[in-house]
Amino acid sequence: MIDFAVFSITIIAVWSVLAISLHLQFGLTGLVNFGQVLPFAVGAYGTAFAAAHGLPAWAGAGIGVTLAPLLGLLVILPASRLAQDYWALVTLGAGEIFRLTMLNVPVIAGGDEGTSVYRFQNADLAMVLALTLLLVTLLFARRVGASPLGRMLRVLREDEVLAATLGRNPFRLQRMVTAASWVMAAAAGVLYAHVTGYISPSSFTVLETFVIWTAVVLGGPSTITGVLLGTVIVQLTSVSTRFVAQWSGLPSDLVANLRLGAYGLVLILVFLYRPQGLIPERKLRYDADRL
Amino acid sequence: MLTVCDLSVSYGRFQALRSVSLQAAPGSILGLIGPNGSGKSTFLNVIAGVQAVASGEVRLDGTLVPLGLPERVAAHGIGRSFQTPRLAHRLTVFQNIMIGARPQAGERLRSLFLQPATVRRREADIQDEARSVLRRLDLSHKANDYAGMLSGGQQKLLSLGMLLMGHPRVLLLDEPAAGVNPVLIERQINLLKELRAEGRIILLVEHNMEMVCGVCDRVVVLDSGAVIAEGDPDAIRRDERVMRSYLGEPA
Amino acid sequence: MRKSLLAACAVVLLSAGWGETGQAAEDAIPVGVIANLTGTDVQSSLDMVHGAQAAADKINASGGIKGDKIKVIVEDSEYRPAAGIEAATKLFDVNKVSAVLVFGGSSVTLPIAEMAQPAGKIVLNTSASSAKLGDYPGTLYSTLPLDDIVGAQLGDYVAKEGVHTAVFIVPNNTFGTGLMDKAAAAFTAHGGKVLKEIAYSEGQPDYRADLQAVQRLKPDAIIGAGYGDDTRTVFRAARELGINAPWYVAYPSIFAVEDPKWMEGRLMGLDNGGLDSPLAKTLSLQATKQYGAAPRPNYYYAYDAMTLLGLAIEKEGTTAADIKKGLPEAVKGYQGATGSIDWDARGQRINPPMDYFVFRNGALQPAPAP
Amino acid sequence: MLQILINTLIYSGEIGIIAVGVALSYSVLRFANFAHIQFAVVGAYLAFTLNQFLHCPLVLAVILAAVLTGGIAVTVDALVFSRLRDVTPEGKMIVSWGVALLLRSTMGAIFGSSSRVFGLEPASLQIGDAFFTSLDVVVVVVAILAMILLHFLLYSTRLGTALRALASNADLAATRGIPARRMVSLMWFICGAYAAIGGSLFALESQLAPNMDLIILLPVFASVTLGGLSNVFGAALGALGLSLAQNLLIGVDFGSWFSANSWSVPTQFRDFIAVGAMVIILLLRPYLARRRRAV
Repeated sequence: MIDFAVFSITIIAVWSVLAISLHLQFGLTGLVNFGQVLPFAVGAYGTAFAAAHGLPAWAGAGIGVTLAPLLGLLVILPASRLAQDYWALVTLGAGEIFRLTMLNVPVIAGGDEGTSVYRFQNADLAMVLALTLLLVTLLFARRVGASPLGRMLRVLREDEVLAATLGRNPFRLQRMVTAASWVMAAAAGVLYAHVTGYISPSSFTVLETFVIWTAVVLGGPSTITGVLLGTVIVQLTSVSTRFVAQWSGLPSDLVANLRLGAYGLVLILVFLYRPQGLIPERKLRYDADRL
Repeated sequence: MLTVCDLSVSYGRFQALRSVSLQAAPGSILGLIGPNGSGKSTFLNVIAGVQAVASGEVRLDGTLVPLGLPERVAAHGIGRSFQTPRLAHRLTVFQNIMIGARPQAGERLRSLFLQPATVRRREADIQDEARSVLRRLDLSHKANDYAGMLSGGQQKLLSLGMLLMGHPRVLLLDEPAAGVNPVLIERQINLLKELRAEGRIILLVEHNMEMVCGVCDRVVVLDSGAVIAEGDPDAIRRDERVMRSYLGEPA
Repeated sequence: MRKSLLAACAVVLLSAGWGETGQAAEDAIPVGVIANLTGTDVQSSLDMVHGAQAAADKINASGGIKGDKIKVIVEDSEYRPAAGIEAATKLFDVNKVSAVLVFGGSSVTLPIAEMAQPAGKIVLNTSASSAKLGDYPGTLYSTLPLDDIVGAQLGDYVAKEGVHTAVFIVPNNTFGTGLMDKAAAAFTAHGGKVLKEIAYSEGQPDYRADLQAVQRLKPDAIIGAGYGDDTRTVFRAARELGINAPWYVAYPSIFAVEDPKWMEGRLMGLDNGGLDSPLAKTLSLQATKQYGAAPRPNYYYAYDAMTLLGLAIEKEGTTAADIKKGLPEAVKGYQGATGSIDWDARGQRINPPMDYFVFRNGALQPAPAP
Repeated sequence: MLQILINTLIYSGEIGIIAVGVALSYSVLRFANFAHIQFAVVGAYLAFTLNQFLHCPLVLAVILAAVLTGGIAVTVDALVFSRLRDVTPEGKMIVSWGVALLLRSTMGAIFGSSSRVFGLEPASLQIGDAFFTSLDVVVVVVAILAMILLHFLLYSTRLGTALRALASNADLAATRGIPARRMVSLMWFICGAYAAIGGSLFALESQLAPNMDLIILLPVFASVTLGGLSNVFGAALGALGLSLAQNLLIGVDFGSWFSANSWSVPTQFRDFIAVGAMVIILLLRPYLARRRRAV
């Protein structure tokens, strides 16, 4: 049980980093990134590329973590002038383009077959690294969220024009958030690659993006506790369906389908009855009467 | 001195503004009136940079103000409020006031992580200033309410307060009195007079003639995107063309 | 409200989790089966599960292994590497299995082997055929021959049939392109000429665009691989485009023939042999009775894998190290549903019995070897 | 070349029927409706059930499936989207993914994850050196009829006028006394029905699987984007253009232009073309829009 728990915690930590990255983009800034899996995949594929071409692991991590924010800027550069639902389509498409490229150009990292990368032999070490990464991103996101910057990002979420007439450059802020959060997601990707030891395109489909979205929307996109709670619930549901299938005697494929359906239902119900998620944004109080 | 020269805007064949020119001196309130669709809001939008422009130029004390770039316009000390107030609805009144302050060290990642002390000091200053602005608006008791929960009149006051935090030299106000109760209108009038006394330039787009006549030093009348009259409020009241374009509105 | 919700979630998840570990029975030998119960190619995957179960049932019916019954635990891989690894971790750690039988393409099997190797566990491969799977000696054993073997055989076969020019048509995945590479190498080694290699995306409604080039090139033959309903659509496209070249394929039994009349005599291929053994026939009848349809070959590979595993456990013991020692012994002289199994030092099948088929009278008929 | 044109027509017919619904709902409700793709899958499954299990004649089965799917779409609107008035467009888009996931897994739970085929055996036809089947003809004819019917519905009936008024300005339409609620329901019905027809054609030509939405999704959204998102017949033209681009790139032998060796774009890049076109058009959109405004 211990090893499985360690593995599960590692995976949950990785997904939590992705969720925090989406929290910065969507929860704070209001950027609808339907290609959240892209920076994750870029991080993982940087590692895979290095492994496939005999480069050291740190080089792979470097490639992934640098390339992801650059791609992010490329995608957001013109897209920042688009309405959010267009940007959603652009990011969705960009993620798919990346996956299709990896699938159809085997020179990069093995095509459909994928590539083995160095795998952490010590599961505890992997968990500690994942938790460390989570802690770093968490502290970063918390510092940003509670700062004047976080306040201005929330203004951007509410009304870009307001931010502009107040003398801020919305695109600069959006670029900054994209770069920072895509670095996070890419780092998660690098770690994920070394945890699973194997990278292939089928790990980075549109569905992965929606697992992250479900978690973030369920927990409450605007708070860190919210997205963490959402991730834990979604990932534990995913893990526990294995046990539920055995325990209940229902066919596994039915249980797997029900699980996906449950994600869908969660998205719908949360928007209908609890649009702010399980943990809504906390009101920051100031003493206005002090002299 | 704010100088607007030959400002024209067109959408396809429709001319929203036809070479509008005007001047406003520091410590004065310039009223901008005209029937609906006469181009008043477009005029403010162009100066504030919210709207791309076809031709013309805007200068503040001789310096050219860039057009179509709201964030750069704001840096020149020009602030605009909107007819339907633009606010961050899911932030509190106090936070809304604070975001008006500029520049904020805490909005740059580098200072946020490398100069926390500077950030903290600036933040404390902003809070102090926000308190005084709230007192000036008489909104202190609403400080911790969400901006979206305020009444229309209070929202207008709030957006004025946001502007004040940026110490603008020019205030572009879009119908601050529309749909606002008389008590709050009175408070706004007093506030505008104070601001004039501080030497700011105020462009006031307003339908409420009582307010216009009460505070404006000069009034410009727009119709179909062109200036049709200009003068002191009393002269404008008597102008025949203005009466005609306002048709039915008591002059 | 929030707290109670959290508490409820925690209780449900934990009870589900711990409840399971409690009931791992002492006197049963757990064996893991990882199959994609969702995702692509579910039907073959289920056949594989049934095959493994049939072998376990047979062992259990005859009193188990030294009195202990085999307990089959099935986990879903969703045809995704991440879920496959999660399934394997759970089986190794929670259910304490020493060995898993894996169904799925190499994109699922390889990552599982990658993690089983350092963990010292055993993987029995019943469906993937990438030549890369040979890189895990002592960890991964296959009951079906890998692409390097079958591909080479296919290339030889086509060349010996007197074909000079050929076009390859395969699905764009590891199986398709891997087989294509090996077959093309063997084919060209015999002096054949490959005019074009087409790797089609799976699941498209129409492959006419893909096949148009073939119409122009007029090859002597088409060499192919593929499975499932996609192959039906590919055949239809070929028929509609008036491409009348014969098809030489690997594993014709997993192709879906679209128009039997048109296909008459036009589809030839080689398949892993041994399925005409009495044991395979009995199993086929049994499975048909139980599940309503004759099973696909993966059923027999899984059956053999489970039986070999049982033999190895009987010989040496239940730990992974025991099984590793026992498997090469168990396979000696074993006559399985897929014929006799010879393993090389890597634990991969060599000299597999090959059957040759031709499509006649609406079904695949045995054909003479070249 | 003729073959390329024929392939283009067939593929764009299948995609186009689905795409017009996405554009229609975008024009009225202003959000990208991902659930629409799933209506196509649901419709195809319904047609399959009616035809294979209840032994309806195929044509009747498809028509019934279209009506039923229309009903499902209306129900989805009543239960979910009509109650999300105040949610932002991106919020509705996220919810539409939720609906899609739910519908997909329902299909998976009922019909199993493995694929199904109708098992039709259409006749082969030939014009010159181009080949096609009787089913292809049916697909193209149905697609054209569906477009004509939609055009008639939108431009020659009072319902259509009302719907278009709603699309161009919802507030104004409300003041003119157009019953917005009923119009939106009608729109959902049309969308569901068209998606079902498109999905059934798709399934008839190939196969039926719960996850076939992922194969349809990208080309459909690419077509809709090419057509300008809220332009119904633009979406149909977008499907045509996209399909032509895909088939040309795959079908033309570029190698023969430069050398004796034949070389064309490998067919697996077909999806690539669709997604690439969508992203490029979206990225260029602000510049295109600005130019239009400046003129």
